[in-house]
Amino acid sequence: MGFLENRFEDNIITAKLDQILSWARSTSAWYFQFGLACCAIEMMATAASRHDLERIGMMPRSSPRQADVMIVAGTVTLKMASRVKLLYDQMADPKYVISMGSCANSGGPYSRQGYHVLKGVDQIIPVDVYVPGCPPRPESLIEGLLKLQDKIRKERPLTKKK
Amino acid sequence: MKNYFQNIWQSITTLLIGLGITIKHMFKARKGNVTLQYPEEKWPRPERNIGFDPKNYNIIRSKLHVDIDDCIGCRKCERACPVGCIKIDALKVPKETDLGLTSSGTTKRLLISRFDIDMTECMFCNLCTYPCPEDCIFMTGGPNSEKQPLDYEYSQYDRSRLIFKFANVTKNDIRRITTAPPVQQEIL
Amino acid sequence: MIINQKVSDILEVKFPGVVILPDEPHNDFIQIHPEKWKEIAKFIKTDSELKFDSCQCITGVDLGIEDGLEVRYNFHSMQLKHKIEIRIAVERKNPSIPSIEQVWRGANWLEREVYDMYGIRFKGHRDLRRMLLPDDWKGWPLRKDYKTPNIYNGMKIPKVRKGWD
Amino acid sequence: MGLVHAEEMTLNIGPQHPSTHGVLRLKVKTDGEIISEITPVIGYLHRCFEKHCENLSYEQVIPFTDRCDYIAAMNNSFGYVLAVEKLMDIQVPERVEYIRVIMAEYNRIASHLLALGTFGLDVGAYTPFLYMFRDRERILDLFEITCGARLLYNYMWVGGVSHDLPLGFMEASYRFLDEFEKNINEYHNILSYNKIFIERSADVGIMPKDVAIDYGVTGPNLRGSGVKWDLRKDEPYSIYNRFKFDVPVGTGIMGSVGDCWDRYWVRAEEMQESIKIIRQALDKIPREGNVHEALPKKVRPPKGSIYFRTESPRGDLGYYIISDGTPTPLRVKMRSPAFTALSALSEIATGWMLSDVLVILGSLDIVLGEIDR
Amino acid sequence: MTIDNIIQWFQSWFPVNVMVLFITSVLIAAVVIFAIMAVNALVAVYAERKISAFMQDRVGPMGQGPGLHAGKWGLLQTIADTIKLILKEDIIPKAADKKLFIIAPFIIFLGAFIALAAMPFGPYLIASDMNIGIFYILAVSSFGVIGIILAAWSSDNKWSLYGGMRSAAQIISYEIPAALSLVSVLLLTSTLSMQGIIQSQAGTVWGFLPNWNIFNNPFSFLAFFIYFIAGVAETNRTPFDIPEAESELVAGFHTEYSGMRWAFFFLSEYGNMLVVCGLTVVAFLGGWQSPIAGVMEGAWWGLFWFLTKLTATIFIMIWFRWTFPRLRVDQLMNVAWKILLPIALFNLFGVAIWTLLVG
Repeated sequence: MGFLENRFEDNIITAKLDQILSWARSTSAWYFQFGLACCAIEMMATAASRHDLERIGMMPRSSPRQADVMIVAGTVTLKMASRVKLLYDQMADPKYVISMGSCANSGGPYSRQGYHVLKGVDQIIPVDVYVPGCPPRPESLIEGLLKLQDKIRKERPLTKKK
Repeated sequence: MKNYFQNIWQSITTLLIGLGITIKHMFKARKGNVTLQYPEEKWPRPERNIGFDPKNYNIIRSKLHVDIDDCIGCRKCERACPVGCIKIDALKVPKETDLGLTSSGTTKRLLISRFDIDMTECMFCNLCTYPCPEDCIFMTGGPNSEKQPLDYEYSQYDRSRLIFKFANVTKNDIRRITTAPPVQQEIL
Repeated sequence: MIINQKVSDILEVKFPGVVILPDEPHNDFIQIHPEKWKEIAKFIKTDSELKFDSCQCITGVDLGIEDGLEVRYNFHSMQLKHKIEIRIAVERKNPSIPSIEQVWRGANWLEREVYDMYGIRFKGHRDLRRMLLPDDWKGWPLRKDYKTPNIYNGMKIPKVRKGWD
Repeated sequence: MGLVHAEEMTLNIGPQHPSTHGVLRLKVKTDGEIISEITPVIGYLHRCFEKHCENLSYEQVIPFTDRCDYIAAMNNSFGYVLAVEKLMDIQVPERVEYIRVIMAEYNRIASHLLALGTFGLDVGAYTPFLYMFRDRERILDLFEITCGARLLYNYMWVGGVSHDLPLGFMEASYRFLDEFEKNINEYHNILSYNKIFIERSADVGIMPKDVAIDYGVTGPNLRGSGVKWDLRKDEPYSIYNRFKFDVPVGTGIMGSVGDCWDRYWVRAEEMQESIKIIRQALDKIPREGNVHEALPKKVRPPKGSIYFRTESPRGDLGYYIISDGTPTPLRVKMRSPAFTALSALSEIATGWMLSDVLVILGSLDIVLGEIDR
Repeated sequence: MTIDNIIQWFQSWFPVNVMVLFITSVLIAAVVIFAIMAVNALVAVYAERKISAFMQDRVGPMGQGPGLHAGKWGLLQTIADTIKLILKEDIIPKAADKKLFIIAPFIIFLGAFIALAAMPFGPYLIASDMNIGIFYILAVSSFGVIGIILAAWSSDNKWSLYGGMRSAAQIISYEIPAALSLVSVLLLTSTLSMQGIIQSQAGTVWGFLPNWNIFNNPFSFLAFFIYFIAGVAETNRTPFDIPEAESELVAGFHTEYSGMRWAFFFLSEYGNMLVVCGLTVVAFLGGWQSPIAGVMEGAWWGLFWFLTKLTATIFIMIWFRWTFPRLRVDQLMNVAWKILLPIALFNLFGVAIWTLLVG
């Protein structure tokens, strides 16, 4: 979609088109199963029957190519950091990252003496929404995802960026 | 030869039993479903046995909150935190300045100029709330929901907004209180 | 725990001069010299009276004092339902102990982890590599004199706390 | 391997893979579909637990023990707390002992539910996983009303527990246990006796008795191979000797002894046993008794060392604690049962097909937080 | 509305040379079939997510969240998915074989697309009523395998190579029991044309039962199950979905595909499902015949009956997916060659004897 992006002036047609495109992107943001540690269990619980993630249109995809949102759930260690970067680069373009849990936000409980822990996943990949908690309740994860969907809906993919 | 047919018969019956279970769940979808639809339904739904009444919860692990005017600056919570995500600067105050009383009646002797909690590092282990003599640091919701309502929906777009600053003393207040008033010499 | 006393007596008989008799009699563990450790290990596994067939846990320890580097083994017998603890002290310059990886297959990974954390080389171990840390990691993390490196291939390790401390 | 010898292809079942239960990498040499060699590579979740224990005080280490085996956090801190109490020889009141056993057994059921659910996922059945998670949520509710957290509790302290049981706990537990027993045979009908599931897991990944003992494998994996070894029965700690329950052992009902189906079956049976223990504990729990009675002012154990083992849902969870009299431990080593179970994987999974290797890995029920510590 | 009807209808208006007329009418039929496949994909994906949700005690797409709505019960969910997939950046890996990588999804889609040309949606609603209808559909629907192998080989990824090889072996070995069970139907109807098969199933047998092939005799009853199981295997759905095994091969042969190219895989999977279910309905469940002989006959009622039976069979396929675990490759081959094939042969023999005796 590279050639269509930020090419057109801002007028009524592109505004309406933007609304439709970003609505579609935000309604069906498929998440990439990227469970590392304890937050992965809470992510599984969020995708299970009680807090259903399918309700807000998020389907789990196991290949980075078909996923839009990468939920970094758990502690990113230094040995794993290069893999996180590699997988992030393989995702198709309009991609977003949610940093779930204190370990991904800033190294969390392991930020003092963790010699092998990366202090926050935003050192290697750009993060869109930080979900606090250790592990965050499924409700706060869904609230973070809804905040991400609001952010996607406000995007203007077609109009030329100032 | 016998177990060839027995094999087939066994697979047919067990597969049909499995199908029976899933179709039973599908027809019971309205009564049997357990989904808590988060944005529409908030968390405790006792009548559909999802969660219990917050009143008889012992504690709920949610955002930390500090009633700063009860805090006497003893830094016990800062020492108890295994991660060190609480940062307190308590300044000495000249002898006779009156900083008021905490709600439980102890006089405050230290001026808290900075009380920050970094919620991106906090591991929600609740170890800091037990040693506090004034019970001014607590997790919102549950038993202390009348002090501070339950709040677990505070994810942010950028990380620095997750560092909560509770000290409500401005710069010149600090300068005014900590500079000792010029001692009036008694003019003999 | 009286089993420890019995085992150290048997070992004293079988391998004279190996068991270091502790100064005040207690029977929490057996302290031995590292030299003939492989034969002792085979012996306690196959001997009819002892039959320690499960190597429960191998712990590396750095007591912080000069000759404080030590490896402690916990063995357990499934048939006879008793367990012992064997300690072997190692000097700090080039620490090395005969490996018991061929005796108990479970010891393979446990020894690699002790090597990874303390740098104690296990002679005779077939593939002694770092167990948990990446292979190009320098230093032995759990030693008391270990300093956390600042950069590991491009990533800052200590938490940068601008305006915090 | 087969008649036609194809060229060996090395395959990386990489740190990120839908069914490696976390960040585990399997370097696999394949000859067509058949696996000729597996080398697990771990360390992607090494969070320096032992380094933290050397710089934190005894009660600050408890939340870190929870984060090691994050599926059975209660059992982890239960083992650590008992070890430190034995060092300081504190005697906790009766009510605390009963509460701790109830919580540990509830967490065992929750952990086994997750183990069976993800095992079903590895074999390809998606719905049983969601039924089992639906019941696991009910248990997490019970944990939540007592200690506020769903997964990592910091509930068991040295010398007691952080909060007493709340009002609605007893009725909610009885209601849950009755409903849960009916659901268990629903799982059996949809997954355990399903012919495709039996075809995929019986006679697959057979772990003979002596290989299991030699690798130090413990817990349901060892009992699946026919060895009757359960610390709650053979080395009773806390008050487990007061409860009547038996230890299920794999007997090769569907295939041979020690195959994946047996390990699955032993976990399913153990859930029934845990329900029996909880019912007995709920009946006999003393009503009064202050839970904070035996909490020491300052946790400062005398000089010495101890190796204490408890039965966690994955096997023998051992804590080797060396204390030098100061409030911070000198050395805490956690002997992780999943670590030894994974070390046995390369021996029992060689020679099987690619999809079998992942089924065998699922049947071992490993947790990477505990392996990498 | 067969194509020659369209041609006569046009000729009565403005007599242009026949070749141009032929192409335009074929184009019209192609657009109609593509519309049917697209609508079927949209509805089937939404139905699959909702049915699987109800079976698992959850709620499925509801389009919830403040100000964000995918319709009242998530009805616009699949439309949003398609628009999003159109917008995705479609990545062609550097090491991939570029031309084959691009062609592969269209070949799979083609396999299902041209098979629908001979599918009778109603007494007159058929693109082209060939007299070798069922043979044509069988031949063309095995076209998709080439696409899958191309996709697997060209995306230069070990996982997709595994998926491709597995699916090649699976689809080819399940073609044979499928064909054999259809042959036992042809013995009864003794015509290859699709409309002919349906017409031969009119009337009632044993009094109240409709004269569908499934109730005709016990052997063709068995043939229905064999064909349906082989059909499920042909569309790579559980319990035979090992080519895109979620838990083993990351995402099977379409691991490297993203965006619209991957959506074509999705479209052709549901297209294949449509073809297989349509064939089951035509061959065994009496196509557009109504179950009660006299009631609701006529052209448009035929379409209604065909669609209800189609939805029923698609529902059964979805039901299979969310209940059964997955078979291993060699067990899959074992089922095809050692169980389905012998029973299909015995079945063929049985039907022949039955038609001989009963006449």
